[in-house]
Amino acid sequence: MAAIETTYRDALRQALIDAMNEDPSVFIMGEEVGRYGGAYGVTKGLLEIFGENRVVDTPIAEPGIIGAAVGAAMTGSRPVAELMYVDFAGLTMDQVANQAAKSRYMFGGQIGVPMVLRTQGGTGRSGAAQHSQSLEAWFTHVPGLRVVMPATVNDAYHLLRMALKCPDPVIFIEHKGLYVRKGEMDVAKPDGAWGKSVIRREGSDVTIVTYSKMVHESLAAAETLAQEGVEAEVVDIRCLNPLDDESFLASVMKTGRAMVVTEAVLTSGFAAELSARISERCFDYLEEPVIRVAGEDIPIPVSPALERGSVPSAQLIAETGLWLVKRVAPSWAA
Amino acid sequence: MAAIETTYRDALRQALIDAMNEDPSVFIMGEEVGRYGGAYGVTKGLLEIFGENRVVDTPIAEPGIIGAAVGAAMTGSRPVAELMYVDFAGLTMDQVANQAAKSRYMFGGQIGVPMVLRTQGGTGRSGAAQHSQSLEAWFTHVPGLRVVMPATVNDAYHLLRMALKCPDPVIFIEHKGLYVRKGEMDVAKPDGAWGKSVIRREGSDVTIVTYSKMVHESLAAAETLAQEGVEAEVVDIRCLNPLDDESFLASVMKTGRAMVVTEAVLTSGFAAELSARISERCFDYLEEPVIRVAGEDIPIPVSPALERGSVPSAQLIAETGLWLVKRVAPSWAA
Amino acid sequence: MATGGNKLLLDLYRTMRRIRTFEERVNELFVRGETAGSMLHMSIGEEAISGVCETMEQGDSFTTHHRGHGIFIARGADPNRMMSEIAGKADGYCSGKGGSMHIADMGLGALGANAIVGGGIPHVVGAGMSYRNRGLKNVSVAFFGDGASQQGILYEAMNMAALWKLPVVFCCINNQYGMGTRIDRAAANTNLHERAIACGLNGVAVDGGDVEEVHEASERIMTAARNGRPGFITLTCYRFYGHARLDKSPYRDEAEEAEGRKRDALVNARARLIDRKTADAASLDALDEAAAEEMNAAVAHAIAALPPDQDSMFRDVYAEGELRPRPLREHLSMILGEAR
Amino acid sequence: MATGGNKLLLDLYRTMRRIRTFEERVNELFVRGETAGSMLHMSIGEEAISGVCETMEQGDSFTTHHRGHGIFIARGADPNRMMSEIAGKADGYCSGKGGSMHIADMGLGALGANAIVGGGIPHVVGAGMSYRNRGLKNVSVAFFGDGASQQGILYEAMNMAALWKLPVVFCCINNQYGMGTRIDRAAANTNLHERAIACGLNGVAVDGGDVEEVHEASERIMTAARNGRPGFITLTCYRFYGHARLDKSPYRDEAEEAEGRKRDALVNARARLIDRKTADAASLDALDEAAAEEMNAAVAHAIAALPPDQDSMFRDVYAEGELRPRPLREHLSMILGEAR
Ligand SMILES: Cc1ncc(C[n+]2csc(CCOP(=O)(O)OP(=O)(O)O)c2C)c(N)n1
Ligand SMILES: Cc1ncc(C[n+]2csc(CCOP(=O)(O)OP(=O)(O)O)c2C)c(N)n1
Ligand SMILES: [Mg+2]
Ligand SMILES: [Mg+2]
Repeated sequence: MAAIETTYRDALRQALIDAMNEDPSVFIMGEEVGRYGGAYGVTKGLLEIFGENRVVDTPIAEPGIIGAAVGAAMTGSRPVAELMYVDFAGLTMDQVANQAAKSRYMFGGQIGVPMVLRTQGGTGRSGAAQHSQSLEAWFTHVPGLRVVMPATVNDAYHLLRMALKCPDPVIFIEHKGLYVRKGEMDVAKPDGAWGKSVIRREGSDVTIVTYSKMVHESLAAAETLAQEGVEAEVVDIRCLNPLDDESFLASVMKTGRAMVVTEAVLTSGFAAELSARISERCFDYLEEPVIRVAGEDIPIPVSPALERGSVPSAQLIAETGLWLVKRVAPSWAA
Repeated sequence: MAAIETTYRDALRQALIDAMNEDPSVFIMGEEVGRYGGAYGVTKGLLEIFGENRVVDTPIAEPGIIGAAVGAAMTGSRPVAELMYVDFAGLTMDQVANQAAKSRYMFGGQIGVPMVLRTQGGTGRSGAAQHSQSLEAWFTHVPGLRVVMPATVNDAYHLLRMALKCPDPVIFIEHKGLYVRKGEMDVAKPDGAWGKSVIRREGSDVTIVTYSKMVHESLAAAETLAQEGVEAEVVDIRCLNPLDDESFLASVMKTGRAMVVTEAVLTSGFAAELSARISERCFDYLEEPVIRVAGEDIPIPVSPALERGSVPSAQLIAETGLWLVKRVAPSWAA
Repeated sequence: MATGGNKLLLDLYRTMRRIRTFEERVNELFVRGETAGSMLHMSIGEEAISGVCETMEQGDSFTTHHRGHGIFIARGADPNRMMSEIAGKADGYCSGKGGSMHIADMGLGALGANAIVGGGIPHVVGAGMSYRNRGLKNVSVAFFGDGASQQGILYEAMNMAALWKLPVVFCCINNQYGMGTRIDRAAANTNLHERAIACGLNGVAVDGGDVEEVHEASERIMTAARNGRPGFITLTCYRFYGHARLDKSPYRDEAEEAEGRKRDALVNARARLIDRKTADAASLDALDEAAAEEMNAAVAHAIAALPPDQDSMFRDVYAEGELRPRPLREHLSMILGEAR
Repeated sequence: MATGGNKLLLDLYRTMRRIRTFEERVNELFVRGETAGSMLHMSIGEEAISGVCETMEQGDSFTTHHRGHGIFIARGADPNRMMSEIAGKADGYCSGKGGSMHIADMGLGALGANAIVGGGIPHVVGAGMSYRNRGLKNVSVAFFGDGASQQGILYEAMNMAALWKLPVVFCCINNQYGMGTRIDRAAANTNLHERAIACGLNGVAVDGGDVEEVHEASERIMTAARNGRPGFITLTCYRFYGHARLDKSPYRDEAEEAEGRKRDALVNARARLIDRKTADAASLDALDEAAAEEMNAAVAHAIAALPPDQDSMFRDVYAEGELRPRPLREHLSMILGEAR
């Protein structure tokens, strides 16, 4: 089958359909995944295809939903539990971090928990403080979990398919701002191997390490930078933990400069881990400190202008990159 | 009043007693805080002094307990909610991160949530994967929270007293391995100001940035290092977020070398934030990369030997420090 | 008949009309592209909640869910500041930081609207503890939906309230739906108050089509709560429109909707007022007109109001005078600025 | 009389004796300094749980709380591997990683013991979904304590089980205490099964002093669950000793303890067996002796067993063949090793 143009949302849906056709143990559960078709429409039409036992509308009870998924995964099923917003993760962290993540270890390898927790995060809809967060760092700090955040349409498909073959619990975080994004999907050709980073753009002057929607902001910034004679290499890490660090470390060794770009609030975010690893391993190669461009250390405000201003934009990334590489002061410091 | 020798546990209790005597709006709630006296004995005897309305034994219902504390804090009380183990935080992260932390902001400054969440973490009792964690990084990633982790007896007293005067929610994390630790308490003399780091030992060769129990492991390591001619400066950051970074940055600028020591698992832990900040701001001063010495990226095993081996020891810190400063290969790499 | 008689009914009618008109204007604000986003949850069909609010007193507090506009209006909130907040403007209740789902007014005891289903429920337990500890005779009320009744935290909160005999009322607005899920597909036992009774509460179900019944039952429950017997009210009603502004409810059929919308406390109250000759149609029309004017003004106000300035983003993360977060650009300047 | 008659009672007596003796030996292991830590929760007084376990079938699954030793033994677990695990040894059920609070035996359908109060409860809902989806006639049982009955997640799980008519049983071992808190200071309504009924379950309370009653009621509940009517059993008993090994229960008085310990299913069963002439004292003594020998051997086994090797720490974080975490020393070597 050749590549087709589709959306991130439809690619996700196709991945679910293909996985469910291939593997009868896969089922979906979550709030509004059935009749409603998912809060962002990802599971639209699946109830009609697969029926009520495999597309399960649940009560509003996030701890129970994730807990049920854990039990299902322990007993031969491969559940896809949908958490409508990653902002609700706080209700589920016990089931995620103490149950799903630790069962294999705690029980000495007897029990696996092959479940996928699908959720979405990020700003862009004026959802305010409780519907706009980027909380991947809570999950990346939990050994036993795999944390995956697709940026492209093709990855939406392939990473979800791979997640549904993974023997360990996968936290699969989509971005609400990407659902309608169009791109190529080739079901025969993944962007890269499971667990591995992908270089989205090559460049020799600075390495931008990023994931999810910020890949696109970074690529846009890279275009701006190119006009100024700066070639940025953009690495999409895709799978945050366990982390394939070799690829971006090699890139930084080549370029000598690194920026880490995330939407999550700066302090204690995953950007810190990426920054620390680069500084640790590329110390002798770095011409400048590793720069983090991340969300402001604030809850997300509802006002659209404030919301936009609270997370990195292509412009901010580009200006910072230019400062880093060419010592050109940015608009705000000029 | 002069300094007296007491334990970390008793200093905490004294802080609660003094605060409750001073401020009638302070009350304690949590599992087993009353008749039982607290799982680790911190609240022993308080029920007898202050009665059932101010020392409230709760049902086992962590989300509800923290939620009730939020409501109490919004209505003129200053609750101290005890979460028996920080490992149970996963049950409460919604109330902590979406409610306590964000209310002031989300409601435009109208409502404060002056509550203290007292809890304890860390290894040392063969509590296994669900009773031994160090989860401060979940909290430090939430704007609106203050995160405090006392290492010394005097700080146990003073930081808790200060937390009980703070207008914002404070996550106060004790260490189960410190309760019986003895030290000086001087109720008239805090180790340092609220929010500020304290230098526990001066040195010129390497800066160790740390907190909680690892302060003591680091100080022990510093003694070993001193015997090898390496003088380590040990900075106890005490208040993790918002973070007083100036003091340890100044120290690193002086020594040119830095180690960050935490008990929490390495990946995406608070050590990454400390490391990133140091590398960002001290880039031109660093002779070597910032080194993180942290817990292994695994759930905590029950076997006492494995448990001990999974977190940093004074020996590991010292060997790493010697490697960093003097290029002496450590036992495991020799 | 409501304990307050016809005069009360007229008051409740006015409140209910103001709520409905407010919600209609929110809709209009959205259509004009002036709201902060589309996460707007209208409470049309739930106006009988006014009967509960009426039984609350000065100093009582409450928390609401995401569908809280009507409750705020019934408790006396300023439509201008509400509408401004919904538009994300600087003079809104939350300075443009909260929006529709987070309106709060501490002056009215409004501890805030919550966008986490069930998130505000346990707060009333703590409020009840505050009142008890300080010897105040106040009640704290949690308003939430039928969907929230499946969240475990409700049971934790109900048990604590019952155990400690706190002045607390749980008010479940059973509009039959949590998004696209009808209550019978969410709860095994749809008599939600029975669960509350089993947890030790004083529980009743009332007809949300009849504001007088709501008021009367609520008065009983509220008085008992004030005296240490916490309660639970299920108000049975129907969500007239979609879940949020963009939802057209394709998951339910028209017949059901038509039937559901018959349970209309506003229409019923109007008929009764005329029937009992407390008011004639003309005077009620005048009252409706006044509500329309008030809410039109709120829309105009919100549109004219200024957006918050960018720097306000960094305020109110921590208390005034406490640390404010270091803006990213400041942080970057420290790293890359002149010094280097 | 139990549905299985006197032969069954004898079997149950043997199981109950094995449980009690096992727990006594755990205590001994602790006193000898051979346990991994002191978080040891003994189930003495709760042996009638054997009556529930007896009604489970091959292929049924279960989760337990932190006080699960007795349940594992009743379901057929190997005391040697249990004791080794409690000692943190390599040949324990969890390779010395889990300990007393995390024993699991997938071969017996044991989905694992949980140290988070309430943590294992929702897992049975998912297990029930697995069985339903695959057309299996199995049941999944959640065992937990009275203290866990105040955790919200129980209500979420009960509602889902009832709503979807899953083959699930919730079994609450009401030993009257959650640590130092007696049930009447934790729950407003201490008839816990009433809450389950209000959530739509098939709920009963049984006397944990009478293993035959437990067995009989359990058979009914279990059969109904197997046929799509999920159930709830409260087994009323008494926690004979402290919460965990180091707790001396200073918060309760001796009179209460003496009274509580009268509810002893083991003593009652013995008396009945003799009474009914199913067995004489001598044969029961012999049986007790066999249990003692078995459990002494388990202690000896655990003490002699080897501790896990340090490298095993990095295994089983992820599945075999998948990435294993990079050990810190390896990471440090990459940064500070020869390369630099
Ligand atoms: C914890 C949580 N889960 C899910 C959602 C998404 N959500 C928002 S409103 C809603 C339905 C709530 O139904 P109900 O409680 O009946 O209130 P209603 O919308 O009918 O007023 C859902 C599922 C949320 N905001 N928070
Ligand atoms: C979520 C959580 N909260 C608190 C604890 C601490 N804790 C361990 S056992 C226990 C009491 C549990 O009581 P119950 O459910 O009745 O079980 P029992 O110990 O009586 O068997 C408590 C509070 C815990 N392990 N997990
Ligand atoms: Mg509803
Ligand atoms: Mg108990």
